[in-house]
Amino acid sequence: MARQLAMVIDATKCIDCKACVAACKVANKVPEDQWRNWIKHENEVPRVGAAGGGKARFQPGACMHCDNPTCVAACPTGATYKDAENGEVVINEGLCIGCGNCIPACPYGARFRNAEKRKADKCNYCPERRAHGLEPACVDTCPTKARVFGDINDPQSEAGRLYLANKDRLKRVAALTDTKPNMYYLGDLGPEAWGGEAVVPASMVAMKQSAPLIKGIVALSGLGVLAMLGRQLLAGSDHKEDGDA
Amino acid sequence: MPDSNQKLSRRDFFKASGLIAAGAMGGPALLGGLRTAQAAPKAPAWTSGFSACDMCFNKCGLIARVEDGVLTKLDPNPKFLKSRGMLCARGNAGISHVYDPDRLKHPLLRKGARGEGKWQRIPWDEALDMAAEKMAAVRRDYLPCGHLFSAGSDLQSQFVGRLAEVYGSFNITSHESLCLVSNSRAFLDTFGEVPFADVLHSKYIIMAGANRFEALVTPDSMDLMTAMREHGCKLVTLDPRYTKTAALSDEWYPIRPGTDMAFMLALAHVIIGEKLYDAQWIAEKTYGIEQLTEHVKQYTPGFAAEQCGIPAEDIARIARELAAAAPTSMVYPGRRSSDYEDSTQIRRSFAIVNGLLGNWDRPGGLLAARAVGLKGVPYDAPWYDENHEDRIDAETVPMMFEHEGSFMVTRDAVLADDPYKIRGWFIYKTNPMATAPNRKKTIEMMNKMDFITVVDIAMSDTAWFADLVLPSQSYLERTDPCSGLQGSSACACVVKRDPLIEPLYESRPLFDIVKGIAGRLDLGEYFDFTMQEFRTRQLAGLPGAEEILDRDGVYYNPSKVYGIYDGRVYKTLSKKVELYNQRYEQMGIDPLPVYTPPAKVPANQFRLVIGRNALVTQGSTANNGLLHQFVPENTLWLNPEPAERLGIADGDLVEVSSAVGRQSLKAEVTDKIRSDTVYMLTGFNSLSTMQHLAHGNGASIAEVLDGKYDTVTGNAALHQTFVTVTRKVA
Amino acid sequence: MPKLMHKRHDASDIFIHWFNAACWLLLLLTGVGLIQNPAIDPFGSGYPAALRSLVGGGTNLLVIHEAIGVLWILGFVFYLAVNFKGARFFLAEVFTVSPGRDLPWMFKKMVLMTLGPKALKTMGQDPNLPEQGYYNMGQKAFAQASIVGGVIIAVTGVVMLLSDRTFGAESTVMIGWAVALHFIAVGVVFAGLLVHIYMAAISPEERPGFRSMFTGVVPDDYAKHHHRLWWDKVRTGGK
Amino acid sequence: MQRKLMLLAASALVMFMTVSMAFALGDGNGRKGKFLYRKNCRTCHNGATAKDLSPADMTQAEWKATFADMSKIKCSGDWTVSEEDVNDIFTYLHDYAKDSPSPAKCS
Repeated sequence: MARQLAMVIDATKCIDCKACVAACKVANKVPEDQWRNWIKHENEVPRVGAAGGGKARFQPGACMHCDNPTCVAACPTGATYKDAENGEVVINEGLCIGCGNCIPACPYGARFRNAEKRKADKCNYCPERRAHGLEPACVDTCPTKARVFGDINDPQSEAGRLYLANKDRLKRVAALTDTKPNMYYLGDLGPEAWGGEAVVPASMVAMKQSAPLIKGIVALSGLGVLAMLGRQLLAGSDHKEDGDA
Repeated sequence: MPDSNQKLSRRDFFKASGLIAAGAMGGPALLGGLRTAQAAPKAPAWTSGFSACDMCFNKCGLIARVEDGVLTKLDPNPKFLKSRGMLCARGNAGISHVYDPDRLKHPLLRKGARGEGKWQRIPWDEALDMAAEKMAAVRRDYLPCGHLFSAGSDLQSQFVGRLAEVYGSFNITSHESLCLVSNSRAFLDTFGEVPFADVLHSKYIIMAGANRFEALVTPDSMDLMTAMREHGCKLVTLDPRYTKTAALSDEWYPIRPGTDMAFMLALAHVIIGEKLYDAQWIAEKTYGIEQLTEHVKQYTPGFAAEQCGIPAEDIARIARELAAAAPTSMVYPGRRSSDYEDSTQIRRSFAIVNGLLGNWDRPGGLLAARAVGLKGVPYDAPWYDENHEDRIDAETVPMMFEHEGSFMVTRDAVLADDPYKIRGWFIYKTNPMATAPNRKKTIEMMNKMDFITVVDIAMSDTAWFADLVLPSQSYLERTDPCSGLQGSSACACVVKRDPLIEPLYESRPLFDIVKGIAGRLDLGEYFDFTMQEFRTRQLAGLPGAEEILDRDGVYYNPSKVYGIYDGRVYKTLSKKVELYNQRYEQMGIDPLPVYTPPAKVPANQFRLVIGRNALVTQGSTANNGLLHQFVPENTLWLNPEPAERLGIADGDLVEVSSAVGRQSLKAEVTDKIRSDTVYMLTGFNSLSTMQHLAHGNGASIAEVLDGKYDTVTGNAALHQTFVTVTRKVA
Repeated sequence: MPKLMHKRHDASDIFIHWFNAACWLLLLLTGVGLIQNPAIDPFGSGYPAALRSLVGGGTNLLVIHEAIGVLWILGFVFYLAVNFKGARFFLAEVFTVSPGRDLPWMFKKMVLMTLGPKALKTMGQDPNLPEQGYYNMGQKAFAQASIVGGVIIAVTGVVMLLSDRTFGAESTVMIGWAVALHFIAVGVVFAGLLVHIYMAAISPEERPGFRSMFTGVVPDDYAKHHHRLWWDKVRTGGK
Repeated sequence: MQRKLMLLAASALVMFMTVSMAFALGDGNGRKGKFLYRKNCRTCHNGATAKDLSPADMTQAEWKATFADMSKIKCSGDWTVSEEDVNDIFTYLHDYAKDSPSPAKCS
């Protein structure tokens, strides 16, 4: 069973204190006014008295490391790819040149172009911290421990336990494009379908459409060369117009 | 992984391999040599050290990660039960506090007029000489009490008090008299002690005048969420604003500001009227039930409904639900209670309802402070016969806390030079210019001083108007004494701080500064110890504590949680929970809280109320680079109905003016606030231009708030300012 | 008596041609290795994966590609500096097309090379080819494609090189198009390259031409037959 | 006879003095009392030579009772402090007694 690193989040426990957002920024040195994670609000309409109480929900989130990552589909060089080993959608910063195709291709706005590195950036589950045996920064610092991280396919891990125990009633954020996100919410997650549409930039669309044409042209000229080569080898003798030296 | 993301940065590769030539030939040796193993992500070489956060008073335990001498991350200490192993947004932003480019770097002496902002860098020795010399002069000319000392909530603030006492001055104020003394007073005079709420085990909580899910993150915030989500606790919130706490609570009522007492007395009316209290507990443990029964007859739910704007049947129902869940239910004590001139009596009504619920010293109720076992480090201060008789704010309000004093009363006394003159002021890590109401008066007060010394980490407005500004060290650069902390049902513990990075610039810890000044005033004998020695004496009664502190970052004293008062008397005159306070009676204060309706908000004016946001610490973090990104400026919350009437749209620039001052900021038109109330955050638009982010970013509430105070404790009354709001034509 | 030879290429022409060829080959190899997206993979994702593991990861592959790319551009800058006159002559020749002569040549040549002269006759076309100048139309067509394509590839290449060095987020649209145009231009020029390689290096009739790309000279009869207009000029002392 | 009168007057005076002291006790200078207590009383009452005594050991009423009749205090014989000082010490002990309103710090 392949590993799938993911988060199981109890949005009912979130108090929107922004600790996870602050911790992520510091841990990953995210530039000014750029963010890797967020807390979504439903515009809670004030409800006076007993009737409307307790319904407000704040929904913490970040890159959902989808099973059908539209961002990866928009990346020409495979600089971002879904890691087969642990299901993480990784950005190889050495290979990414910051062309920005993947950014609008994420329906959740989880990606941005890091203003300092000038490359695509998003939640990567704090690999440096995990290498130290620590939880990702947002999970570690959350006051109400709403965020739980781990391999949801491993029944021993807490995330796995939560995932498997609540498999049927777990909810996921919906988007116009179904990317099969791997961020699961226990119980009422508040805003449900705020995901937008995965937009592939026109240049990438053009490249995709031109690829078969290019292959066609190359194939055509290749055939032409083969034809000439064939003629040269088979009918080499009959046109010795200009015998060479 | 198909290709390792070992970061071979291009530049070194480019330089190192002289690729240009090799590339042309493309020899296999070159290509073969570059193969790298599928290395796991390299764990950065960081060292870790324990400390306690200082971004608010909570002192949550943290683990700092330091990479070659530079702080890179502050993580929660999972072993720190008081903070439930968390670190809030401000705690995480501590790094931007330490590395704030606007941090004070070396001692500065004022040039030009006060508040003009012209400074001259001077060496430390010259600065300490001057501070001592000026303090000696004040003592010579105006007697020792002619010098005022103020310190914020900090582990080293006790040394400011020590300096004041050995110098001979009784005049010490702190931020407590701008915040929680009314609440402390009320619960102290009811239960004999200021309680800690055992929210975790509570089943029913009324939260009035507190906003635990939003204003700040305390142990109660986490426990409240656990109690609600896992133990089925019900939360009822009374707040003129629809705060995040209100949004998450089971019931919310936009109570009319200033009418909480009517609500509480109505609860008492129902609980007593319908005999919903534990008669045996009341008989054994409380005093004054008869007087209270008589007193609350008049405060029917109907009366409270009319005053508070909350339906009478809801009030009665809540009273019954609250009593039914007793003793594991409470009216949440809260902290900041600097609201009205009768705030102490308002909070007395909170305490009295808790008394009726019999929840004192029991699970789910109010807990006494648990033994921590830290020893005090006594010293015998000298005595100066040539001195004033008492504090300058003494004998003005009946129940002032002796060593907290009242900033508001002190300020008035200083301005009036009555009963005597004060001409010197020493201030450490507190910013009355941003937190005290009526900033003009604070400026006037500063202008009366011959010499003001401020020790702080940044050029706050208070430092901006001082004469000598000394750069202090942040909490991660210095050695601090031990401190005992109460973690309600989770723990009572001890924390300490050791430096985790080299001190920046020429900053020095407050202890060294005070020790330097004391030495120059021949008071060195009272500071003839090192912080380590001080700590050893503090820990004398706790064998092995120092090692455990070094190992875990926290030391737990396994002290009793509940039943601390079994067989012990309450520290009240009747030695019981005083529903009816005898001492008040002796002093001519209402022994039972008498409700007086708040002044009506004048037509087309609004009542300006205070509130907090977990991303801003009063007047000290608005310049924090990280927190600034969350809250770049403050806004004026304004209800849509009056906004429409005044032609104000969301985001418009508006001017807020009161009897004492005016400021302009953006309006935030929202239905999350009553139509007769407006609100803005504290700590914005500093005058000091050496705080680049906090200067000119919204409005300073201190400029607009009027300066009344609580008649019992002298605590500031910050909810009694009426303002007019007008659209500012740009 | 040694055969009469005519000078066709300077030493720098020869250098830049083979330099360009070498760079093009390496850039093509590494460049295609950089493309890894099923929608646009020229040869599927097997090749890029193999190449990347060979050089130790995509990062290194990109560095190699960029280094050679920069080298390639510097090479041309160097050539322009050394032999600007030659370059100008080359461009002039390549971009002056006389439709009347060159286009029929192109069509006839294609048929001749594949189907032979009979096919032309059946189409009622005179199998004899119109006379050609310094470059025949095939050479001119490919040169034009590789020059225009080369410029596009170079410009878009530099844009991509600077993308994560100097460009901000506002230029991602431009960078995105740079990626696309780079991909398309290489594809188109590569198609032409196949024909060029065959015609110039494999086709027997062009053997002298091929040799001239090393020696710089061509025999008189080759010149007379293949580049009659240029031969006339050269015979009378022109260039 | 005259001596008896003198004796009577003296004892009345002493009586009056002690009683008045009892009533006059209080509203002395608590701060000075703390200093005086430390200087004079703490030296013995440090738990070694005499019982470790601090204001919080007794309630305000108990302190009043203790000082009402000073002759009953064992060590009152060797007090070398003025009457006014005793009043200050009493005020200090009374103001910080076990049931005095001692505040909590901001913790």
